[in-house]
Amino acid sequence: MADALFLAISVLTIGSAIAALEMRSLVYGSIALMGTLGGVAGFYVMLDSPFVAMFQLAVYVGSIAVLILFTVMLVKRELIFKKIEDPKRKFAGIGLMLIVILALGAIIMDSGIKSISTDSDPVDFREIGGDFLTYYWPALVLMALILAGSVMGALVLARREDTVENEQRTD
Amino acid sequence: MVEEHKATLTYTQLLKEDLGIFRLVPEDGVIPDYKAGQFLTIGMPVKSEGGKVVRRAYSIASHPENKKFFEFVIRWVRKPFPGRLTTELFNAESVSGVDFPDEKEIGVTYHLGSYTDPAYSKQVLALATRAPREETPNPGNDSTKLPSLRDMFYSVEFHEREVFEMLGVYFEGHPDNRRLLLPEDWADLPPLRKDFKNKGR
Amino acid sequence: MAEVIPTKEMPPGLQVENVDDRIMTLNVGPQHPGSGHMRIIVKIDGDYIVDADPDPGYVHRGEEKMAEARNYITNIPHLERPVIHDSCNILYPYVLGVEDLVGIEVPERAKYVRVIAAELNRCIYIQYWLAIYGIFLGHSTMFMWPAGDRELFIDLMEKISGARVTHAYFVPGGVRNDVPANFEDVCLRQVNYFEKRIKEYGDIFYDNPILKARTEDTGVLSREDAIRLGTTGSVLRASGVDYDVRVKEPYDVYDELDVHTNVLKAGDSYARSKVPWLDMLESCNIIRQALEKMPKSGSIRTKLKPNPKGGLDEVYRRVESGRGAAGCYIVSKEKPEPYRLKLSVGSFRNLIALPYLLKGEKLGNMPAVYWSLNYWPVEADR
Amino acid sequence: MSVIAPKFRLGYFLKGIFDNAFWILTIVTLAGIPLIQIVLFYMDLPVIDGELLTAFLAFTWLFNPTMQIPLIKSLLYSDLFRIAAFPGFGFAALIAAATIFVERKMLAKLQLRVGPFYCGKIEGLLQLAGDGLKLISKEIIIPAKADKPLFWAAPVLFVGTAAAFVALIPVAPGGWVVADLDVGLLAVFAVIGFFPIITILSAWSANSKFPFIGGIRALHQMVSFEIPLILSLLGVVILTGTLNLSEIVESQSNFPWIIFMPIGAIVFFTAMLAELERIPFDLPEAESEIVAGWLTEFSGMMYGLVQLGSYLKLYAFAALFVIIFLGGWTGPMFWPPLDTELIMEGTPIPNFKGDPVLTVHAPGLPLFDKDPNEWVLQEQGELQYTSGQLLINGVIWFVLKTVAVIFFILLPRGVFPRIRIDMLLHIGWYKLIGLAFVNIFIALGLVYAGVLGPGGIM
Amino acid sequence: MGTATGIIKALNSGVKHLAVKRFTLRYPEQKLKFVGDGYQFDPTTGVGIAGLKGRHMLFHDHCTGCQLCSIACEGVAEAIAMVKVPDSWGQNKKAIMPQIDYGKCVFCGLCVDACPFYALYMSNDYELSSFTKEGLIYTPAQLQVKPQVQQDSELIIDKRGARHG
Amino acid sequence: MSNELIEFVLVSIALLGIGIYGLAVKRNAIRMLFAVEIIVNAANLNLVAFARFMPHSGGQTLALFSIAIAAAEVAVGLALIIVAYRMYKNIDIADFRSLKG
Repeated sequence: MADALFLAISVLTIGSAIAALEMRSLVYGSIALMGTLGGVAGFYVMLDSPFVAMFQLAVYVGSIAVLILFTVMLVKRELIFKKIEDPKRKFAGIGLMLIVILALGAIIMDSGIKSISTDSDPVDFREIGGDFLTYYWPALVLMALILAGSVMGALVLARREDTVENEQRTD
Repeated sequence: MVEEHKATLTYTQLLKEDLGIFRLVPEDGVIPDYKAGQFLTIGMPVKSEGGKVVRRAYSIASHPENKKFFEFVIRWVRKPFPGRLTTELFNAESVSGVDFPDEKEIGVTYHLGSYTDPAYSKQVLALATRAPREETPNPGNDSTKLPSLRDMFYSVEFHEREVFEMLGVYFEGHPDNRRLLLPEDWADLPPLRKDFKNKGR
Repeated sequence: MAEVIPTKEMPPGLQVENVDDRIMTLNVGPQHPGSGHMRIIVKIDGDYIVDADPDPGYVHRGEEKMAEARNYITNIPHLERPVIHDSCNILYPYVLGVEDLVGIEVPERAKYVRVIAAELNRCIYIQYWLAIYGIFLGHSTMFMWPAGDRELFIDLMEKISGARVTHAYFVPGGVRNDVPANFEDVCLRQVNYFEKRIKEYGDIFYDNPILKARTEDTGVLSREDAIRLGTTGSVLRASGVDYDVRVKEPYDVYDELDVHTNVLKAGDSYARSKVPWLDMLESCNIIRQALEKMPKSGSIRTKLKPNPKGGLDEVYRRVESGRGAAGCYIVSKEKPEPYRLKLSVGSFRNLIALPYLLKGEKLGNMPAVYWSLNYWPVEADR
Repeated sequence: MSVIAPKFRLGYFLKGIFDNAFWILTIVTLAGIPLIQIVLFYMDLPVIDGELLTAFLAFTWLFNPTMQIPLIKSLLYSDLFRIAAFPGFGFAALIAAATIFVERKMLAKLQLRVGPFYCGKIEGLLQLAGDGLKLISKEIIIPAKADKPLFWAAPVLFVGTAAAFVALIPVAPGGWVVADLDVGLLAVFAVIGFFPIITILSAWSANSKFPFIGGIRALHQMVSFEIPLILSLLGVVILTGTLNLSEIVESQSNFPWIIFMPIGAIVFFTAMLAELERIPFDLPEAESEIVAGWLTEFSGMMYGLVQLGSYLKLYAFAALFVIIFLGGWTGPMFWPPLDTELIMEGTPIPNFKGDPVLTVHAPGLPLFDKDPNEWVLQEQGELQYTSGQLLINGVIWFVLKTVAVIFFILLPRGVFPRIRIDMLLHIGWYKLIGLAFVNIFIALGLVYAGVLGPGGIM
Repeated sequence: MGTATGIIKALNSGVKHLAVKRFTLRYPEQKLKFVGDGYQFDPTTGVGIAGLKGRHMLFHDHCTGCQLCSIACEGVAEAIAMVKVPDSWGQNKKAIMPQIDYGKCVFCGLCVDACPFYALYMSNDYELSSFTKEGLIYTPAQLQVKPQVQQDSELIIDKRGARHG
Repeated sequence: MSNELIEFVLVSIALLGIGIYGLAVKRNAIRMLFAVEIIVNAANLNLVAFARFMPHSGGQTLALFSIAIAAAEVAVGLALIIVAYRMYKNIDIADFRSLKG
C-alpha cells in the first residue's frame, strides 16, 4: 500500500514539475508548481515529519503560490502565450538534464546508501523547537532579519513610481 | 474705456403690465461685438429728479450676431434690488429652451437665483435670450447657436447640455456639448421642438 | 456630431501618462446593484477613480413634451410620475404656477392640508432614500427599518388621498378631498411614535463608528464649490449654506410656521446623509404645528372652470422638495394646454456634483458619495 | 379565477416524475450497485464476533435482527462514517444549514420583518431545501471567454478545502475527529492558506472585471488577516505546549483560555470575521461597488457549492474559536453516571420462574453498550462515566458553544455597515498585529512568572 | 474610546430589537383597514371624500352616458371606453356606459371628479390581478357589483413598537 | 517505514535534473523562478529524508530554514520581475540587455 502511495506521489511530483515548466499558460504552470510543492509535502508526511510538511504547505501554498499567481496576473496576458524557445537550446537542456540525472544516479547507486533503512522512532517536532531556541538561535535571529529585510526590499522594489505623488495629493 | 453713444428707441412691446421688450438702435448704426451676458448702461434724463441723467445697467437679450439693434427684456421692479449683479453669487435654477416656430426663433431662459445674498435669495431672476431657428435642424452645425454661460455660471453645464439635445441649440464655448438624456444614436428631430409630434396622440 | 472631447481637470498627482494597462474602465450600471437607473462610466487606477462620467437618461420619458399635449388638469397624474415617493412635492410647483396663471385663490384650510401632505411626502421620500443609502453601505438593517417605518406615513397619506404612492392629490385651487374625521389624532400619534423611532436610527446607523469612519472626509464639497456648482437641498445645506426655499421664499402657509433650517458645516458624505435625517425631525415638527394651526373646518377647494386657460404669460414657481428646490416653468399661450412646461428638479441640479466629487476618490467610496447626493435617477431624467 | 398555472396537467407532471425515477433506478442498478461492491471489496473490513465482515456477510446480516446492532456499531467506528457523517462533513453541513436558518430568522427579527415564512409551514423551516432545489435546477451559465477548467474546478475545490478544514475539528472526547494530527493547528493554517488561491483562481478564470477586483480584494484581505490569525493563537500554543487540538481542549478542563487571553480572543474573532468575508468585512462581495465580487459570474449550483463551502468554513472557524478559547466540549455533566455493573454486565431479566435468561445492556445502544475492546470507563473524581455519556455530553456542550459563537458572527451583519478596503488593511496590519503581539507577551509573561504553562498550575 | 462605546451602543440597539414586535403585514391573511367606503365625489361640499382609490363602482341608474368620464380619462390613461349595454334606462337613451381597462388605469380618480351625476365612485377593492389581459377589462355589468372586501388590520402603536394587528 | 532512503534520493535527483533543465532552457523569468523553486525543494527533500534515516533533528531544522529563506527569495525575485516588467514591458530575460551595464 505504501509503495503504491509513494509511486503515486512521485509521479504527481515529477509530472507536475515538468508541467510547471512546459505548460503554455503561466497560470496553469503555477498551479502545476503548486502540485509539485504539495507532492514534496506528501513526501515529508511519508518521512514522518508532519511539522515540516505542514510548514511547507502553509508557506509555499499559502504565500508563495499566491505571490506567483499575483505576479502572473499583474504582467500582461499576451506575454504569457509568447513562446520564445530555441529547439537547439531545448535539446541541449534535455541532454544536460539526462547527464546530471545519470551521473548523480550512478554515483548514488554505487554508494552505500542503497541499503539504508531504519527502524528508529522519528524525530518529534518538539525537539526541532528546542533546537531552534538553543543551538540555532543565532541563525534564527539572522533568518528573521533576512526575512524582514527581503520583504522590505521587495516592497520598496515593487512600489509604484507615482506613490510619492499620491502622498502629496492626500496632503 | 467707456464710450457714450446716443441711441433711439425703435420698438416696444408690452408683454405684461410690468414686462416689456425694448429695441435700441445706436445713432451711428454700429453695433459692437459682444458676448451673451454682457450688459449696457443706459442713461436717461428723468424729469422727476430734475432732468438728471440716471444710469442703469441692462442685460442685452438679443443674439450677438444680430447687428441691427439691441434688444432688452426689462421688467419693472417694484422693490428696488440692491446694486450690482455678482456672478459669483448666482446659480442656475433651470435653463429652459422654448421653441417659437412662428417667430422662427428659439428662446432660452435662464432662471438664476442666489444662495448668499439675502435680498436676491428671495427671488429668481429670469434671463431670456433667443437664437435663430432653422427648419431642418442639424444640431451643432447650423445657425442655432448661443454663447455658453458656463464660464460665468458653472452650474449651467448640464442644463445647457440638456437644452442642446432637446432643442438643438449649440452653446459655443461649452466644453462638453454631448448628449445627456437621449440615446447616442438618436437620429430624429430634437424632441422638444414643436414640429416633433408625439406619436400616438 | 461635432462634439468637443471633454477635458476634465484632474486632482494633482493623478495625471496618468501611459493609459494602456493601468486604467480599468468600469461600467457601473444600469444593471448594477449600486447605480440605480443610470450608468456611471468609472475609470479606475488601482483603487482610485481617475474619471467618472454620469450617463443618465435610461428612464427618460419626455414628461415635458407629453405635458404640452394635455390640459392643466390631466397633467396632474402624469407630472407626479418622476418621483412617485415624493409625488406631492413634485406636483407642488406646478400647482402653484397654474394658480398664478389662472388667478385663483386657495382656501386657508387647503393650504394647511397641502403643507401637511407635502411634509408627509418628504418623510416618505427621505425614508426610502435612507433605506437605499443603508444598503449601499452594506447596512441591511438600515434598509429594513426605514422601509418599514415608511408605512406609518404611507398609511397617513392613504387616509388623506386614497392612494399609497401616486396620490394625485393637489389640484389648482386646493386639494382633491378633505381629510377624514379623526385624522388629527391619528397623525399626531404616528408622528410622535416616529420621533421616538428616529433616535434608534441614530444609535445603529448615524452614531455607528464604522459608518463615521467610512463616510467622514469622503467626497468633501466645500461651501464655495457647493454654490459654484449650483447644488441644492441637503447637499447645499450640508456644505454650510443656509438656504431653504420654505424659509427664503415661503409659499402657502410656511411663513406662518416656524421652520428651522438644518445646516451642517462639514460638506462630506456623512453630513450630506445626516441633513435629511434632521429634516425628517423638522418635518414632524412642522406637521405638528400645522395640525395645531389648521382651521377645523372650511372649504378646501376653489372650483375651477372646466378647461382653465392661462393668459399670454410665463411663470416660474419653486418649492423645497425632498431633494432640494423643485421649480416649474410654465409658458402659457391662452390655451388649455401649457405651451412649454419645464421641471427643474433637485436631482438634475445635484448630478453635476457627481463627476466633480468622484474624481480622486477611492472606488469603495463611490456608493457613499453617489447616493449621498440625494439623487433620484427617475426624477433627473423626467 | 385563481389558477396557479393554467397549462398544468397532472398527467404530464406524473409522467415527468416517473421518467426521472426510471432513469435514476436504471443508473443505480447499472452503476451504483457494482460501485458499492467494489468499494466494499477494497475497504478494511472489521471483525465482528470473530467473523470477517465481508460485503456478502453485511448484506445477509442486514436481514438478521440480532446481527444488526453489531453491524451498526462497526459502521459507527468506520472511517467512512467519521468522514461523511458524524464529526465530519454531515455534522458540519447540518450545523451550516441550521446556521443559515438562524441567520435568516434572526436578521429578520432584528430588522422587524418575518423572514422565510411559508416554505415548510413552520416558520419557513424548509426554505433552505427549497433554495437548494432551485439552485440545482437552475442553468449554469459560464462566461464565453472564461477559463473553463479552472472555472469549473473552483467551487468544488472550495467545498473540498472547507471539508478538509472541518475534518481537523475534534468535537468530543475520545478522539472524535476525522484527522487527529499532532500538528493539528499547523494543519489548520495550511488549509486556510488554500482559500485565497482558490478565490483568486476563480476570479481570474471568470475573465470579467468585477470578479477580478473582488478576487484581488479577497486576496489582500485573506493574506493580510492570516498573520494576526496565526499570531493570536500562538499565546495558547505557548501556554499548552502542544499543537494537537484535542490536547488543547483537554488543557482547559479547569478554565477556558479566554479568561487569560481576552485580547487574543478579540483579535482572533476579528480576523475570523475577515477571513469569512462576513459583514463588516465583506468587501469581496460588496454589492454596491463590485456587483457580487468574485461570485459574480457563478450561477446555479456552482454558486450553491461556494455558499455551502463558505458556511462550512464558518462552522469550522466558530468551532476553532470554541476549541481554542472556550474550552471545547468541556463542561459540567448533564446527568449522573450509570452504574458500572449495569454497563459492564448488563441487566439480567428473569423469566416467570425467576431464572435470569436474558441479559439486556443499558439502553441507548450502541453508545452505552459494553465493548471491552474500545470502550473504557473514565474516572472523574469518584463518579464514573461511560465514554458514551461523555460523548453525548461533550457534543452538547460543543454545539451550544459553537452556536453561541456563530450568533456573534452573525450579529454584526445586522448592526454594522461595510468598511472600506484601505481601512480594513489598516486594521489588519497596524492594530490587530500589534494586539496579537501584546497577547503573546502576556502569555510569555504568564509562562515565565510560573503562573501557567508547563511550570504553573498545569 | 468613542469607537468602543459607539460599537456597544449599536450592538445594544440591535439586540434590543430582537424583542420588538414585527412590523410586517402578512398580506393574504391580514388586510389593511381603510377609511370609508371608497373615493367618491360629495355633491354638497363640492370636494371628494377620502377613501381608497380602488376598482370603480358604477351606478347604472345614475349613469346618463354623457362620456365625461371618458373625456377626462383621455389625457391621462385612455382606460375608459363607452360600450353599449343591452338594457335601456330612462336617463340613458343612448344606452352606453363606461367600460374600464385596468391594464391602463392609473387610479387617479379624475373620472370620479368629472362625473356630474355621481354615478361613478371608487371602491375598496384592489385585488384586480388576472392572468389574461382580457380579464382586466371590466364591463359595466362587472362594475356594478359591489365588492366583498374583508379588512381587519389596523396600525397599533404600543410599548413594543408599531405593528399591524 | 516501508520505504528506503534511496527512493527519496532518486526522486530528489529527478527533481534536480528537471530544475536544471528549466534553468538552462527557459528564458521566461517567472519560469526560471519555478525551476529554482524545484531545485530548492529537491534539496529540502534530501535534507528531510536523510534526517529521517539517521535520526537527528538537524535535517528538519535546516529544511525549515531553507523553506523560510526560499519564501524571502521568491518575494524579492518576483519584485524584481515586476520592476523589470515595468521597465521593459517584457519578462523575457533575453530582453533585459541593458542590465549588463
